[in-house]
Amino acid sequence: MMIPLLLLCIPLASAIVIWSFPAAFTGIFSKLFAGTQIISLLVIYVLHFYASTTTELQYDMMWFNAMGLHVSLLLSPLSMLFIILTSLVGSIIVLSIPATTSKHVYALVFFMLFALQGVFLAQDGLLFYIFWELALLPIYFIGLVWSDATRATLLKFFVYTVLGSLSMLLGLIYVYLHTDVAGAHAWNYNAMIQAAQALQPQQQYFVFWSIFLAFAIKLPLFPFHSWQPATYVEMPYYGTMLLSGIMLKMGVFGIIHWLFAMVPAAIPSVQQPVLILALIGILYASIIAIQQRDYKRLIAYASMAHVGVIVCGLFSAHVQGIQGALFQSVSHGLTVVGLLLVCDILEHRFGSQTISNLGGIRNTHPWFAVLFLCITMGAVALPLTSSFIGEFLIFNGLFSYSPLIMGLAGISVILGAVYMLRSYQGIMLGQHTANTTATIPKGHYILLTVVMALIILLGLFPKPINDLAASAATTLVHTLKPGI
Amino acid sequence: MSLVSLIPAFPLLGFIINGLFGKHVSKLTSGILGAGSILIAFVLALICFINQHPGQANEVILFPWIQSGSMDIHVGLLMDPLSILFTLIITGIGFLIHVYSMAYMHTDEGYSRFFTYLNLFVFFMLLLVLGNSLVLTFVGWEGVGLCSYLLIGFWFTNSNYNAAARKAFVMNRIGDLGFLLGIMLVWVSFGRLDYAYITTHPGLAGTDVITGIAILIFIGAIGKSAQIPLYTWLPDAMAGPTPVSALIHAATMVTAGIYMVVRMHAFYALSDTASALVAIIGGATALMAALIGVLQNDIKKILAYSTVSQLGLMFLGLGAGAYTASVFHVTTHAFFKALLFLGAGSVIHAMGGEQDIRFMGGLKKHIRITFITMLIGTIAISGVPPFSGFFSKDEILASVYAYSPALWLIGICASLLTSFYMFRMLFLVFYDSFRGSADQLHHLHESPKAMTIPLMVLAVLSVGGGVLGLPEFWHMHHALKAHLQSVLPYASTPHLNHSTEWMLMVLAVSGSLATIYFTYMLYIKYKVRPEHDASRLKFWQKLIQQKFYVDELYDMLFRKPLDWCSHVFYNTLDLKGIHALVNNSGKAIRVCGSMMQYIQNGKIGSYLMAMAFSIILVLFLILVY
Amino acid sequence: MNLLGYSLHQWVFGVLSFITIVFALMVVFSRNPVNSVLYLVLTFFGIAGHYLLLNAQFLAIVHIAVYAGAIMVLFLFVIMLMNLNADDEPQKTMSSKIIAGVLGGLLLFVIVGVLRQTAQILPQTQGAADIGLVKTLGMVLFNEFLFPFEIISILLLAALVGAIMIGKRETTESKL
Amino acid sequence: MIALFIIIGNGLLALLAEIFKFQKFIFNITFVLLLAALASNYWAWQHPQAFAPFSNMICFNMLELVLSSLLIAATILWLFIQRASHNHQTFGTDLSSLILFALAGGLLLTAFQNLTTLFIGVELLSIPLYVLAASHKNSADSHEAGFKYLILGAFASALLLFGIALLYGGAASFDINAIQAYLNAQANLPAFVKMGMLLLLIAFCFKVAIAPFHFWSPDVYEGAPMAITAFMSTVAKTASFYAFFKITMVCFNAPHTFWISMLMAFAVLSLILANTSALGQKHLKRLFAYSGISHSAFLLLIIIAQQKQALSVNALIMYTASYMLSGLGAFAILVKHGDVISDYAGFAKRNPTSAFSFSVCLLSMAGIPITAGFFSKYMVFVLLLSSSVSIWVSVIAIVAALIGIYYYIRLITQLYSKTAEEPQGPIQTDNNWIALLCAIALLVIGFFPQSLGGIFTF
Repeated sequence: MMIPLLLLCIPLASAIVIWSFPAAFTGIFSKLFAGTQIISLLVIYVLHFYASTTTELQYDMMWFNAMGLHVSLLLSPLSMLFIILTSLVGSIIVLSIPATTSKHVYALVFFMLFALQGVFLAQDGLLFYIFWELALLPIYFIGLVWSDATRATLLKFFVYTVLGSLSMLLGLIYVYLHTDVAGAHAWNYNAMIQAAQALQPQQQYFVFWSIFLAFAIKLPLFPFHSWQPATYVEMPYYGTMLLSGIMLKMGVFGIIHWLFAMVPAAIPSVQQPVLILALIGILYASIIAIQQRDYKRLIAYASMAHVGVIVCGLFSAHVQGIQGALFQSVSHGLTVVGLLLVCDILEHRFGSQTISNLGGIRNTHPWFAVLFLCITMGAVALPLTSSFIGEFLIFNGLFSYSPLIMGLAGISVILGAVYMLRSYQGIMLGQHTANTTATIPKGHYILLTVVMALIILLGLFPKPINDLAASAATTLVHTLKPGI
Repeated sequence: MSLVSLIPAFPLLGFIINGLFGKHVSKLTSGILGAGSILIAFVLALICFINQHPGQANEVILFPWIQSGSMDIHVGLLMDPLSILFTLIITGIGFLIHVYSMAYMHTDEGYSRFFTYLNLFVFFMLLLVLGNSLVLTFVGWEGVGLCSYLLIGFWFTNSNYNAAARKAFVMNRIGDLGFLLGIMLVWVSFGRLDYAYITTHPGLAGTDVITGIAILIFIGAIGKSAQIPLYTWLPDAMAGPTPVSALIHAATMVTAGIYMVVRMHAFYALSDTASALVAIIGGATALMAALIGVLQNDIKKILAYSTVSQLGLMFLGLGAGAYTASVFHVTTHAFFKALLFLGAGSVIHAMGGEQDIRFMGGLKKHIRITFITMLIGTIAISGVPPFSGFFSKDEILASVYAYSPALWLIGICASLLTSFYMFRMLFLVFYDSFRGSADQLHHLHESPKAMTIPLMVLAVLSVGGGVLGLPEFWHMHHALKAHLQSVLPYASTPHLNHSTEWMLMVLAVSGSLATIYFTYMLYIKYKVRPEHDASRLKFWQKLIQQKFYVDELYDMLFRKPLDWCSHVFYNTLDLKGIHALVNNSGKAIRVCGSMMQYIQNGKIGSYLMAMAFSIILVLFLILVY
Repeated sequence: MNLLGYSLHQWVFGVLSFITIVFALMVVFSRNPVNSVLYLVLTFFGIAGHYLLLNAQFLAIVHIAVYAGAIMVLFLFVIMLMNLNADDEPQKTMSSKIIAGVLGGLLLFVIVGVLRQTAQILPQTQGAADIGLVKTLGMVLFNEFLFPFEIISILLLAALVGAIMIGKRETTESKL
Repeated sequence: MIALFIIIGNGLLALLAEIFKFQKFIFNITFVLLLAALASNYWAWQHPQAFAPFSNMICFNMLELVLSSLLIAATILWLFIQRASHNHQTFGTDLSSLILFALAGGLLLTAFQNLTTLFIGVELLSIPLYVLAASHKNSADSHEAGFKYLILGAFASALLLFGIALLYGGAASFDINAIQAYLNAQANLPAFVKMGMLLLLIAFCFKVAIAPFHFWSPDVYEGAPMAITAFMSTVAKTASFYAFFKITMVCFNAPHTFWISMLMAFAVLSLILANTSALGQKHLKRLFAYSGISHSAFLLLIIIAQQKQALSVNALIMYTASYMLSGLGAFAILVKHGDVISDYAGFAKRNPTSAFSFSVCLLSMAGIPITAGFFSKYMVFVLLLSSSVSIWVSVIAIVAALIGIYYYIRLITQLYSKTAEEPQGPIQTDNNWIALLCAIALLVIGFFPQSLGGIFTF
């Protein structure tokens, strides 16, 4: 009963404590709370296996009676998967923030983790929406106050994302108004699913597209990506980590948990357009990434390509595809955080994140090179890294849907190798040495090592994550294709 | 049987220990660690081999890996005659390479790193051949790609080397995509991915699917085994430490493609289309690479093209259905090509890094052991009896003749060209007088024991390797065939009558000898020397020397358009298209807003008018409706 | 008594209306403000005549007393005191005049169009004969409409305070 | 009802202050009396009366009590804004009495049962505001504002009166229930009654600044003194809206709903026009004028989607409460720091607390969770989508909300922008507590939406 609530309270309490104590305590507290986050994650991971009934994983409280709104949380396997991602990546992010940063940043990051966990736990339509929007505010303020991001970029980011959210709100309300629980409308997940599934096909399309827009923008799916590169580049790297590591997974989660569950009947007919969009996005972003000079921008486009692959997996509507997409969500979170950590080191220790200004770092920092290479290999989905498992499953699912689309999407495997290796070579290898005196803080080494270890460990033993993904995907596929 | 699982475990252990602590221990320790782990693996493989009943397969499941729906992939090792053979080659040759490198790399500061990479390479290679399912093979498949990337770019300060490394990786990846698609197709049509099932039940799928799977897997093999059109990375891969990594690419890793086709031979045996494709591509590659090899001046490049050509020959054999023969050629090729590469390394070592044969000559006096061993290797590759190459090559060509005489002609041409350029290399390097600088002459010396002993071992193997597969029509025991019989249930041996076989053999041998004589006349008697000045080359010479401009063609066809696309997509489509669209839609709204300001002009009169007009409109509408 | 098919009552109404409208137009069209105000007074008289026709004598008297008497005199004072009678008002442009004319015409057209149907549908609620008497009015005001009546006093007070506030000479710095 | 008398009495008392020299206490007296008015409302809530006093001219039922309490509470908050803008000088007696009379007018607008009361309420609310808009003696802008407001307001009053007269012509009564009964009884309404209804509604559209009758509001808001603008844009507009709501919900509701399409057109026009116009503004008062028009349009959508009474009423309460709170919070900042947007660059560095409060108010206006503004917008959308109104209206409303979010967020971006030089002067910690209070209230309502959004469950 208290488990999901606990998950929400820990980051929130962390945020509040850090906020209210003087800045001198921030360093200790942030480490402490990041640790707490991880430990509680472990405890909850173990507990959720032993939870004898699902009620122990549930929390429900009336909130806004007049609108049938509850604070309703549920720790499903799917949520667990994303909670793991959030806690893990979130803790890494917290630990990577330089100690000189304002305490407000720490508090905002924790607050964001709170909102993200809320998104993944919410079992009430509007609550989901509220957390969804809440997650936007901290990152916006981080960008606004503690970064060099231009106003135009931030505004575009915010407004564009909210455009999606509002559209989603429209769709959600539409479904809500078709619910009927004892004569009244309810935001309850099951009620909404029932109501949505009973809609006419035409209505289902409306619901699908209006809600999907939010996810498409958040992910971002081509052609809704125009907020992304600039935002990624201009945000401080921990902001970008939050954005790409966790936040865009909200879209994945939303598609699976809400969209697929609500309008499964509409999926077969929207599958193809979405897949084609995703496919275009994959190739488009991959090709653009090849010529990027700014490493962070390259990561932005690479991330877009990877997300395209994830979407392909989801919309293959096939058990392997969905499972792979879920697994890849976690894996992408780890890889991208690793890459951004590297990016941070490049920018703040070596003075630039422009590839042409760098080079030869391997000469002076061999261990860094090893870590960087491992993470790069994770990004190109080399076997024995976690991304391989995800991509393999996704491609399997996609192949079952359409070998042609899979073949085309598979080109990203080649293009990915092209741009990742090009950039790695430009930054790390070669004669010319950029800034030999640079030192890389120990903390970053540790974090990078942890990320690398996780990437490889998950590649070798994907079971803990994969089981969660499998149970979520199997349930979902039953909804999508009753009778299988 | 857990012994099998220990075979790849030791190289992995060596990799981890060397990777983590290699820098902190002495070079000798690091080298011993590296070589020792491979030796143990070799010994283990030998024990497995001896213990194994003929024709039996052993599958060891280690742990569950990827589970999804009905997909349940376990990490497991499959020890059957085919994989044990490859395991022995890999660990055996691998061990020799390790020993050789202990001396060769002695002065290099990346010593322990080198052994780390080598061990990792062996690990992945073992995983490739021992993996019990397509996916696990794919892991090894990509893993060796990674190692080749690391080894080619071993000297990472040189950006040309890095580019070559990247090229190898990317080209391999193109093949890998085909492989991956093949795996998917297998999964979709069989619902399983383990060899034990799919190689014994290929008939469950339709002919089209079988052809599809065979071709897709072959695309993977094209990439890994450097066949047309994905062969260009292999000559470039010679950038790696001389000649060890080159050897890895040439003698070991590239045979993965052969392994794969043999492993999946059921599909090729059942699909004529796929077999024909394999044969044609193999033949074309064999001929083209041999042609290019004729006018190369870099000792390693010559060997690289020779490798490509030999691999082509093997694929030709595979296409013709001569699986055993091709595996046989893989084995003998591993012996003599390893020998040649290591010998070339020894030459380069002696020459202080010089690789251009135009600056060599008369080395036989100075580096005697190297000379003799390389001579053996050259004879072996040229197919002169009774050296090992003769047997394997002859077996392939005989099968090809049975399959298609036209392809046989191509094969024999490639084979004769091989003799030509190999002996050309030999004569230019070891005979006549020294053409290098005085400094180099002074420096010339034989390599240390650690390098020559592997050479000698390999020389012995190159000479005697033929016993593994003595021709059956000589009424002798074809050991390899007997060994592999159980894993090649779908293979059907073409039947030629003995006289034809005799004729083919005589033709090949006499042709080879004639070529050697011709080469001798050309380079020893008439002292023809390779042209230094490229402008004086005839057109066809230039064409060959420039490798038919294939690299340039690829540049023009793929790399440049891709870069151009990247620019255009980013600058035009993305920035001026999609971003601008979004930004301008915001601006447009703003402009709308400022247009509205014309009514809001601060004059009561116009406000009143606007309001009156609205009221009139509204009232008018109630009048009408 | 009928003349040309219309009752006397209707004749009186017609003539009165015509005069009122003419005077109202004169208010608008005359150039001199003083003339305008005087025409306005006449217009008020016309309207008072209508009240009489409606049997609302008290209202007619009040109307004349308040509007024609008090307010108009105030207007005249203001105009004369501030010497506004000069013909110096900025001229409207032709286009604005045309637009105003067209709009006015349209408004008239629409309102007439709407009210045209009235005669047929309007329930002929004939008020009592004493409806316009002070007594009746008083009864209604102090019974049914007591509350609005009282509140109007507050309204007037507010207007008064406002007028004072606007008119008051500012002694100190602006407080607002 | 007692509250109304207390307020009127308070207004009269204020007039006496100058004579009896207790101007110093007038602020405190007003404060206390307004609290007393609130208390009386609470008492009335606890002791509901069944009878309609004054021949059913006004009535204070549950709804009216809640709405009037909101107005009174907002006025209390406003008092502090006014005082802050005064730099703690004496509280003008005429000003306070006028405001109190206006508030009384507002209360009448919530409580009217009769069109006469309605008209008097409108005038009682408007006339003090005409004066107050012009009350900045030294400012030509202020005079212009007052004048414009007066002229245009008179036009609206004329429309209102004309409308009432036409309605009377049909229904022969001023009583809204009687009119409703008359409208119900008619199968086909005569054109002039329709016209009367429309003119009445148009007059209200003018009062709450709905396009195309909104022209006065940017000009008047800009010219009027800051505190008066605050009052106009919050209390006055809300009070007018309550009347608007009541007329449509009680009097004009089914079966004759032809006017809905007119209001829908106006609402859509307002949404587009107000939000696009707001984009280019450089002055906050004008910006808030346009944002106010947009909010009016959203409120109008509640009327348009008149389906479920309880929900509509709750939405009305929620929306107006959050609108008034956020408006007052914003104006509390504005009275101290001016209305030039560019002056607010880097505001957060100088005034962290105020910037926070301002941001919360803006976020609430934008409708971002978890402020009260979110729930109010949300309720509007629920109403709209559950009604028979075309879904495109909702889509337009969504787009309009988005544009709104753009300029609110841009404003926040301005507050927190880094481009400004180092903070001029020391960091102010004077805590604009009114703004803070509003911000906290918005958040609290956001956390407990049931408190306002679930009062009625008819």
